[in-house]
Amino acid sequence: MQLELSPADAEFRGRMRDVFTTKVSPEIRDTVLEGRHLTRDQIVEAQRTLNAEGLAVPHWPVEWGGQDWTELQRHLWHEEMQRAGVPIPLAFNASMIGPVIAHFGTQEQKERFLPATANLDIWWSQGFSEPDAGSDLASLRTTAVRDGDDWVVNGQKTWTTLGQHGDWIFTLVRTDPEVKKQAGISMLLIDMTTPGVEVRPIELIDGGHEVNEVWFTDVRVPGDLLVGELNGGWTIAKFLLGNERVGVAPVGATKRALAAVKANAGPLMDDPLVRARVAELENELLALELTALRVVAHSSDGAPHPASSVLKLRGTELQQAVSELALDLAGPASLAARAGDDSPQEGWARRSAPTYLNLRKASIYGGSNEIQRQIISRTILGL
Amino acid sequence: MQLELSPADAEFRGRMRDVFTTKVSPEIRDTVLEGRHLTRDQIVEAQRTLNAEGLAVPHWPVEWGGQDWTELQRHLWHEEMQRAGVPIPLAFNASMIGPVIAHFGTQEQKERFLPATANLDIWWSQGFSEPDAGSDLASLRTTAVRDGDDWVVNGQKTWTTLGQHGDWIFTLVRTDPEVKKQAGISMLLIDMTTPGVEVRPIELIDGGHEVNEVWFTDVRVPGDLLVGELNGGWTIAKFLLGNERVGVAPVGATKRALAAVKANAGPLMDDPLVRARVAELENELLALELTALRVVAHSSDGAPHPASSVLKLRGTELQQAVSELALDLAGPASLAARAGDDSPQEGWARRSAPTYLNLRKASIYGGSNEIQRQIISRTILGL
Amino acid sequence: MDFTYDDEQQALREAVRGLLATTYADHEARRRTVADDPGFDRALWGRLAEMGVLGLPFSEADGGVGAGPVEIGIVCQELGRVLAPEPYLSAVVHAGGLVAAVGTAEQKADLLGRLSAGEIVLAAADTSPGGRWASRADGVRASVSAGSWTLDGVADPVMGGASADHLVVTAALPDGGTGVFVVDASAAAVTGYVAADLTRAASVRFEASAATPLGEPGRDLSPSIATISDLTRIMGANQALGVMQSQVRATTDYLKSRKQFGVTLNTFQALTFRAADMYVSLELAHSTVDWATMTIAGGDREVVADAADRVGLQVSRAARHIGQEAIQLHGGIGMTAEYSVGVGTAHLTVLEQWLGNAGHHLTRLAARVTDHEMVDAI
Amino acid sequence: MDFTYDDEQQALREAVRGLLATTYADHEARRRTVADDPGFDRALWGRLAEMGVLGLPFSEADGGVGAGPVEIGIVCQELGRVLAPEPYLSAVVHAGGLVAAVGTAEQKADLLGRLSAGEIVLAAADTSPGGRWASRADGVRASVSAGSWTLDGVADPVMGGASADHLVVTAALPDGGTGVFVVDASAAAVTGYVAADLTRAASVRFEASAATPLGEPGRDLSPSIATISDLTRIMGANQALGVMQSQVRATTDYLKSRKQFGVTLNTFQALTFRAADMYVSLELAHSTVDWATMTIAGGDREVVADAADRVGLQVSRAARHIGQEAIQLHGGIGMTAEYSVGVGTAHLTVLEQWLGNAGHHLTRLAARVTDHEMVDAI
Repeated sequence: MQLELSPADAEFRGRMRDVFTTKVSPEIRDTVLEGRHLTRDQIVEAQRTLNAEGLAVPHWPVEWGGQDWTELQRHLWHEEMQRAGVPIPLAFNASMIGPVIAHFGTQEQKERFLPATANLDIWWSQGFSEPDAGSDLASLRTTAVRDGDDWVVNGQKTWTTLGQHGDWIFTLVRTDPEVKKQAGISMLLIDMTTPGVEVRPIELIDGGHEVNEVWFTDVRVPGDLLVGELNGGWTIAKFLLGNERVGVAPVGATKRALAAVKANAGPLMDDPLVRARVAELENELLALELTALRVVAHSSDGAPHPASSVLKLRGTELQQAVSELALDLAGPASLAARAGDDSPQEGWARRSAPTYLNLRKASIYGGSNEIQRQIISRTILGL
Repeated sequence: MQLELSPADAEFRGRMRDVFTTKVSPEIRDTVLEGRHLTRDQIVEAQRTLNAEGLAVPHWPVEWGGQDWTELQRHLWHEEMQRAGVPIPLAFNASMIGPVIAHFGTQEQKERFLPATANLDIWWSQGFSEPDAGSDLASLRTTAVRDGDDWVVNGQKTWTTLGQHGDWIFTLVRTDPEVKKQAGISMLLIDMTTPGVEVRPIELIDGGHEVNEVWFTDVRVPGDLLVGELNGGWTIAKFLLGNERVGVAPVGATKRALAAVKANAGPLMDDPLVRARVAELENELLALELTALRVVAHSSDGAPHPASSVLKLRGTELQQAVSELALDLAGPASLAARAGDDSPQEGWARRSAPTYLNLRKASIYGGSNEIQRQIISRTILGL
Repeated sequence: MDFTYDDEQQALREAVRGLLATTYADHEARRRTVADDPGFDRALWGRLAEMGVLGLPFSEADGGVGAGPVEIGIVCQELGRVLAPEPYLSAVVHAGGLVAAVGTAEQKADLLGRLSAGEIVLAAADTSPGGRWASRADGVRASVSAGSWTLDGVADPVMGGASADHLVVTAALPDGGTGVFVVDASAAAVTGYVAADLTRAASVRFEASAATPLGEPGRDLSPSIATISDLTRIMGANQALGVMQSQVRATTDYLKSRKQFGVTLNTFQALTFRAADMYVSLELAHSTVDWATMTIAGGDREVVADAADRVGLQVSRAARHIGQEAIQLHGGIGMTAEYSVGVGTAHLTVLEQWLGNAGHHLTRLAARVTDHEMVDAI
Repeated sequence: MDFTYDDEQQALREAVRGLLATTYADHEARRRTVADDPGFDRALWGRLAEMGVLGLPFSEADGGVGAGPVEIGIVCQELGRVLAPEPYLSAVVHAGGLVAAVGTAEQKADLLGRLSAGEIVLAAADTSPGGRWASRADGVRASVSAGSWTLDGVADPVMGGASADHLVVTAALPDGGTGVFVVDASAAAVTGYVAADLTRAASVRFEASAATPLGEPGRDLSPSIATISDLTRIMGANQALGVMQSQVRATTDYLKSRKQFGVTLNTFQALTFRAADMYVSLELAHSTVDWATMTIAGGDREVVADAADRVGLQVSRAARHIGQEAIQLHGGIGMTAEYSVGVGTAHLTVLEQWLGNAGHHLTRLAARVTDHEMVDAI
């Protein structure tokens, strides 16, 4: 047991901090640090900057741009990125489809897609959830039927985050309706410019356009865009969702959000009840960060530490709690959510209500907190 | 909608307050008000005092000592009793077996038992729970087998509150093992001095002796001590438990406990976090009291208001929360739980840890809070 | 002591509910209405006037109906049930309440008569940018010259401000204290915006804006301003109660009908128990709302101020709990503007931050906690 | 950065666990032990001495083993697992820690040598009746006359006080500041009692009791006293962690085996989800305990004081949550002294109120909250 970073890890952290704060454009970082929305172009620019430094996809195989880092180093990379206000590389590319193609894809698929995916030349969307298949993903109904060398896809996906920006979408489809529901699923890569693909926005309660419905009507997909084995999609989905869960606690970003609350609070920081709420949250975040470190320290053999399931659950709860504190400190100014830039209310205060409302999603998307509790009670506690 | 009591109800409340504060012995009331334990004799004395005033069993039929009161008046009676530190009439007598005998008993049973029950000449115990039949009461296994005019009872009951003081015990027994589990149950009244009845204490975590196991070994019970119909015990049990749930929120006692915390806190009441905790609890208690009033106001036709299920659930949570506050204010002095009367620590502080620990039972006994949530979700919400 | 509505009150509820259902039969109708200016339905506003709902709080002498607080509470609950964006709380309860409390007989007859008739809309401007629920004005200053009053400064947020014909403004008086003024909307720079719940608010800038003092010019009206804020807080709690009732109902219905893993969600006990806890919060809030509403009739300012803090705290806590759980138990659909539940949570958030959040009320209650031995309901 | 135990630490854990299992194979053994004086098992205490566990924190020069905080934490966790009533925290960590921190070389060699060997038991007397976790003594006053020191006043609670041979007492010095004194138990009036978790504590009255100053007579030792309290707080958190681990395990086992309504309790999702939440609290507390324990090695008093507050808050919250839920999910059996779970909750309660409760630590952290931008783990 030892608290300090080794000299090598300390040097590594310093290098990360240096790259993030000197190579990524200050405009982009300020946008993140102030909680404003990034444009598509800013997200692309940031990822390309990281990719040029070899820091966009460190957890990929080395031959496709990955880094031979320890789990702790990956954690430091992730935390320092958040701390510096650098946008995390697009999860759909870096954490989801990239590792899937690297693991399950053909050599041709790897060469065609991986470099472009790492560099965000292709913006990937995720085609998993359907209106009647949310937490119960395996009951999906979008079909792909063989027609010559092609697949013909019909159906509807929903909650497709940032689908309005998507170039391609990795899609779970039912390729065998006769078998047990998990057994008849495959994964297809679909060019979103193909005729028959239609993206419709879903407006969220914070007024933002962040998720979409994606409709497929007789969409023809060439046969070489099947990933892995026919009807082997469920294995791929589990692989992908397993990766999604590692390191998902937004510790650094939430710490930064809490620090911003303190900085913005002004004389409200003299209120003992506000001070206590901040102190309690800081302590909870410390415990979360320490748990993340414990998890990475124990994960060096590749098997995730059981406590990793705690990270998403508690991480999103704290993210939400910090947004609630910001809302309460904003008070009436929080009403001016969609006022123009000439508003006399401060920016952080105006963003507080939309942020609070938007973050309700954190405990729903990416494996709801109910799913996390089920994983803990079944897998860890054996209940 | 009107907030004030009617003149008649205001006068009624004044009369209750008057009786409770002038007729009941000050030693007994002080014992209650300071949270100390009552002796058996004190409990008996208090109930006899109330019974002499016609105030021990107001919800019984008038011919057996009841009062023709409105639900609101019963509520006022109950609240004023708690406020004055008057011990509530023994629930096993006044709220449980008394109404059962009055409703289901034979004329002979009524004459034999009801006056003695109202006056606490008989101290009743409850023989319902068994080691493997807690929340799932209907799976009880204590048997009663017919032998001539008598029943022969064998089995074990547990969690028998104050069973060490009991003269008689009303007992659910299985009289027909062949039928569906609810259908083969009957209720017997059993004299606890009968050979074969053995009461064994269960020590609780606060060190108190408050519950017991009661063992029955070939206990002979005369046939005329069956209550209601043979194998009709489940109906009686539901009737009894239904009565138990009405007005169970210990609002007055909890308000008094919170007032005592404030009075005892001394300079700790200058701590803004303590003040906020007290203010929050006072507000929650107000909401609970108002809900109790709403329930009685709507219950005048006899059908309980749906919100009544809220009372036990929230009432016990608040009772526990107030005990937790007292514990935290006591601090290190709370360790001196079993110190003698010569202890330099204040009495309320010494009692705080045992009280806190003891009140954990409040959300378990008398229909656990999980059972209450089930009632709400099924019966009220239809889930 | 009586927590039941009489027949007339029941009839009022049914009438208001019926009228609102003609406009807001479903959430899509509300969504369409808030998407366009003025952000509410003027036709419905007119029918509310015809029904006497807009004049409910005001005396018959002033063109109103002279109903009591319970009746106003019923209307607010019904508005909340359907998330009606009509500016009833801001125009009638708050701004109209200020006029009724401090205006001269002529001012009341004029402004309240036209307000009750649906001819004009009022908005109360009493909050400065970054300000927090104070009855002492600090963002707008009043000046007088040769008997003519003018205002300078900024008020924001002004709920319903962009569609108001007249603004009822609290402003710092030259000799101290706070007065209340009526300003023609055309005399101020009004910048409307969409609030976090899609209803409308505005930023209002006064620059030597001509203003008419309500009541005796130059008199400090802080106590009346505070009382009207308390009344508005209590009526806002009624509106929040209506929202929460709808959310609990919608969540229950959803759990019964939505299938996952081949069964309806009410098969999952972890979810049904959470619905039960929502019901507990709802009923406790309901009792407190009824109580606070009833305290108004007693006419004791301090009692009403205390009730406003208590119901403000209770309803804010309940709104967080119910609003958050309603979204969570719905899952993704709860996040969308197409569905009422999440928008209801946005509306609860706005009501709370507009009228006083939990921390605000708790701090005030904590300051008084040693003034009494215990809090008694009756 | 490393959160894993090395092989020697693992071996220590197994050895201590094995030894404790010989005495506390089940809860009934613990129950029998606390029922009689002295409230712990002297034979076990002797074997802990033989194993070197009692001398773990002290230097070899003083007759100890010279191990680090991680090793002491392991011992405390194992004691907590079985709710061992042995006065390790009070005698070794707290009282022994005070001697080690402020005693002269001779005093350390004498007292710590005998403590490590199991020949004497010490108890720390640093709390006055009604007092609350302060390093400045206010209940006991020291006087000096002709080079002889005496103490007057009352200390209560003194954990393990009734079975201590010597009391290590903090007392107000004649010229200000707080000193630390050793008092022979026979020189004070010691009234033992049973604490809320069935372990033993005492009320100690000093009346011109002969006392030996530890270290330089008359010197203010407040900083060292505070640091040893912080260390004891952290080790108490280790002990609480052991308790909570046992409670989560017992609750999980119970849910798997206990039947109601014809099925085991783990069929009820509302219960298994609550068990999951207990696990979350446990793991977060675990991480914080490990971290706080590791900060000690750095030797920076302020860092350790901060860590003590942070782990004190985190573990107090977790102990309330886990201790309460463990009883609730067990139902009636959790309320009985015959079963370990409820007694574990009593023990957690005592650890918290003895060493510093959540409110205490939160107040201290809140006072410092604007001193930093954010709290970093490394």
